[in-house]
Amino acid sequence: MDNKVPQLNIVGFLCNWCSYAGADMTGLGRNTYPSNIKVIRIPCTGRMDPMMIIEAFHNGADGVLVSGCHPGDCHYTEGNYYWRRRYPHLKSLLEHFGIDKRRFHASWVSASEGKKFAEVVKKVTAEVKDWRDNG
Amino acid sequence: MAENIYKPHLAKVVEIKAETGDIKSYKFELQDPEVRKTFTWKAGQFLILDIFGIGETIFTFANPQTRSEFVECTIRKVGRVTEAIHELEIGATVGLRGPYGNWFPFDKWQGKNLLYIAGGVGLAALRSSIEFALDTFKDFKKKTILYGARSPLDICYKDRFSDWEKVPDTEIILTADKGADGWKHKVGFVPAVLKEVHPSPADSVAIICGPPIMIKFVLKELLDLGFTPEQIVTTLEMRMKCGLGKCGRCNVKHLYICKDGPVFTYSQLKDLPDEY
Amino acid sequence: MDKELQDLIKKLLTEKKVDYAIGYEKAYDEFSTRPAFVTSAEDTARLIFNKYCINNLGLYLTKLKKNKIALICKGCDIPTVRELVKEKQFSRENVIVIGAACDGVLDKRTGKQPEKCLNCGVKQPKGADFTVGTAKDSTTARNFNDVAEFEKKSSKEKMQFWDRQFEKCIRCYACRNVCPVCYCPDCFAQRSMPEYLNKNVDAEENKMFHMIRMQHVFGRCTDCKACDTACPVNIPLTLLTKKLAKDAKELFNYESGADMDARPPLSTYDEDDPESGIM
Amino acid sequence: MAYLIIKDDIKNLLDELIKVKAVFAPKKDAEDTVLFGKLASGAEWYGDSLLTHTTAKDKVYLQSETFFKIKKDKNGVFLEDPAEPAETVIFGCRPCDARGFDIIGKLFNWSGFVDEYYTKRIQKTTIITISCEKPESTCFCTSFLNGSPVNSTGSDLLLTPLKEGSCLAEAITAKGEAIITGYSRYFKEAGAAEEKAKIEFKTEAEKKITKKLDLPGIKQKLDTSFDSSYWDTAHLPCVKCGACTFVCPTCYCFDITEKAFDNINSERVRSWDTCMSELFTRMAGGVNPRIDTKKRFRQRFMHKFNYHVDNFKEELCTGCGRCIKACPVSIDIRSVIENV
Repeated sequence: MDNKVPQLNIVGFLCNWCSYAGADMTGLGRNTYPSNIKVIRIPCTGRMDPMMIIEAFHNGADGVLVSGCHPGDCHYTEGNYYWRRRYPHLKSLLEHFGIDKRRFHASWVSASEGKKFAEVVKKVTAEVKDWRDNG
Repeated sequence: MAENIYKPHLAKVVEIKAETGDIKSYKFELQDPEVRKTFTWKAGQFLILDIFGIGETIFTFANPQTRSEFVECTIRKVGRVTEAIHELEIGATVGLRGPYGNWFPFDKWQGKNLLYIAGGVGLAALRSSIEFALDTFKDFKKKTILYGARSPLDICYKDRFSDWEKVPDTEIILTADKGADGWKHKVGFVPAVLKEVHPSPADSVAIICGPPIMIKFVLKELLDLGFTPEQIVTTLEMRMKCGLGKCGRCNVKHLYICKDGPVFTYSQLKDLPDEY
Repeated sequence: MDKELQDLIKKLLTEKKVDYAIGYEKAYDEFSTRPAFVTSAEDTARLIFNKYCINNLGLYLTKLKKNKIALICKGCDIPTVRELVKEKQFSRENVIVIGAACDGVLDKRTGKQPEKCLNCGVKQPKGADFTVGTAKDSTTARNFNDVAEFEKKSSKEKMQFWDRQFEKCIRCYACRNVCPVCYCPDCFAQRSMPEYLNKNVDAEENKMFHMIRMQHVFGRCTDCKACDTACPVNIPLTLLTKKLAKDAKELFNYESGADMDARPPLSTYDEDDPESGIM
Repeated sequence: MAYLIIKDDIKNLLDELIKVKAVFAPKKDAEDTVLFGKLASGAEWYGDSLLTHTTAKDKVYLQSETFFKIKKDKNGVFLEDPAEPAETVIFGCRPCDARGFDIIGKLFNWSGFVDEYYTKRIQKTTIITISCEKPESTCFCTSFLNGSPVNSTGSDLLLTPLKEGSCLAEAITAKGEAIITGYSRYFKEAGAAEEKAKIEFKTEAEKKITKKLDLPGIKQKLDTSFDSSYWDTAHLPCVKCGACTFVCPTCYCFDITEKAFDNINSERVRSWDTCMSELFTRMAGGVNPRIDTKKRFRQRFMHKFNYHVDNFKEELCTGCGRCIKACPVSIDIRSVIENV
């Protein structure tokens, strides 16, 4: 896709049931998003081990996006509620360690929201780019 | 300066053979013809096998110096490195360094009866010794191999036994902890079978390798049979990293298993603290 | 006070109420103490309590799970006991908490009182089974001013600060091993399948270790400063543990080791939780 | 032949050395941690503390040393040696640290195997030691054979501060000699009075070390106390971290691991390891001969004061006392071995 920002790596952890399907839907709907994002499918945002996010930053990711089902729509009923608690804490802790808040994001994208997924990725990429360019 | 002791020689996997569900045998060929000539070892020594990108681990040479066309190892899948080894394909490049440690004192065993007692993958550590003894069979009297595994399916080196048995004065006794249909050999734990076989300690050496619990009971049985501690030889396994007596982890008392072992007589081990 | 303490423990040991009493004894000089494990009444004479008793003895509860223990705790160590009981690592019946009134301890490295002692509300221990001595609480309350000050830095400055700190780290794991709530028998740091952390010691690897450890003790860390005082190269880990306490308080209104009935913040949820900027 | 150097000239000497070599000396940072760091100028040297928090060991025996780089692709495996070590000066370590290099060096050249990485580095390293004026309560170097606050084993150049603002400089090896001849304008010949002052210095300093261990007696005692019930309780306070071993100038145990960057590139790395760690002896199958915390605790003391003596006729300890200070629970190595 042509709107890729050079040399920018974003890891996207997408929940199998909503956001991963949503990302598929993006393509079907002919929406485009920057291909800086590298997608890793996870079972559920509730399964999103913070270690993996830290590992991603450690291994050189410029940004990380975690995306799952909207609250109330979790395939496992409550996984994303746990994630909704983990996210602010993790973001705050990472920021304390010097990982800028523009580098770590989360979103709710359902299987039908292909367009929203494209928007989210665009926004995340822009934020990460802003961090890289403007410090 | 002398050769770098931590740098491996490159070698290629030339043959892979599945022995059991989680044990495979490998043949490695050293790439450098010069190294192939100088890389020699003695039965009982070990080498460090290097899987590039994963790490190093210690294995005993499975083949003796009398059959040294290739370097052979028999490896059970237990950890990270061994798992990677099991995924190797023919032609893959690995690293070898060694040989390290001491060897079986065959010169002291001339003219004696040899009794090999092995359990599970422990046979791999004794294979070099067994095959050396068979290749130089005239130097020894009777050679008995008592080998046990959990089940008939877990028996290693099945296809080698017929060749081994052809050597004069050689007897192979197989046992499985649990039998199965078509199993024509003994059923029962190794120590029990040992008691049943009742070998004479006269002019004999017993060489053991296997899981710690087997070794413990076999030792007891052998002592009951009248074997003296000097007549019992075993080869130890420890976590090792360097193979050179430097990294410190195989240190038991003032000995380093990698440098002063791995072959010990029971009379040596008796005096060591129980930390191996 | 030492006498009172010794007599109490003597009594507990003689009456066989406990197998072990864990307290403090003099270490290599007058300015240092070390944990002492006392099993007989005759042995209690070596127990002391003074301003050099900096260790948090709650650490040993998870190591002596099967025993009945009398544990000498400063006011700030008692939350550790509660937290471990709450995490079902130790049953409350098996531990007799002896609160020792404390006028603040001295950090053996600096010879000064750490910040936690200057703003301490538990100099007179709360929630102990027995209390020895009396002490007056600080006039100033515990606060997060120093963390808030650090938070004002830019992310680049923070990164540089921690890079310099973790450059020093020798990964001896003293911080992890003295941490009462770091009791996992198989720490992620030593797992090989999958391997999260390489043995290779450099600032980046070290930083990752500390990040993951801090994440793992979130909502469980009682901010006891054991890791901070244990560090042989003086990495100010208190900046991190205090941040955890601050976040738990601000994000989830939770304080580790305080309320026995409150659910740990990450093991529960509320359908009405805020969205916290999730897109 | 001994020389004198004025204390103020030391900084000038450092400045000149920095121009040609990597100079490591004690540096103090914002958290009051004093560590051996690379000097950018002589003024950075912090000479007021007795001991640095960690030893200078890691400048020669790196905490993580790359053995070689590995490139594995479809054309095969290629091993690339690391860059040659640079000329290095370790300035301002103490006699106990310097003796540590001597002890580790013997180990790395032991049993017919020469450790290339250590040997190359130590050959390119000049160790300038400063005698200890004010030993602390944790010091016990005088317990060892020839151990003293002015001991020169392992050093290339020994500086002993004398009263009149100058230091007595004694070259121990050719490398130390080279410093004196190469920068001769800072050194002037010392006389008999200064030599005598050094003897006084030694007596004064040694007086301050009150703890003296009977090491041959301890070695003998340890021979028979492997099964002593002392170990059952002595290990209880120990938390099994590796602080004591990592700050020790003589602890040498290591691990060899792989650091993989991706599927093609990786590095073989040697890192320090500690006998206090459960992983140290755990085998892949899960069997661990020293799974007990007691056994690991005992191993450290037995290795240092018994096993190593059997092999090398000297203890694996120099009496610097760092482990006592670094220990989070203040375990005193001296009292442990004395009380067995």
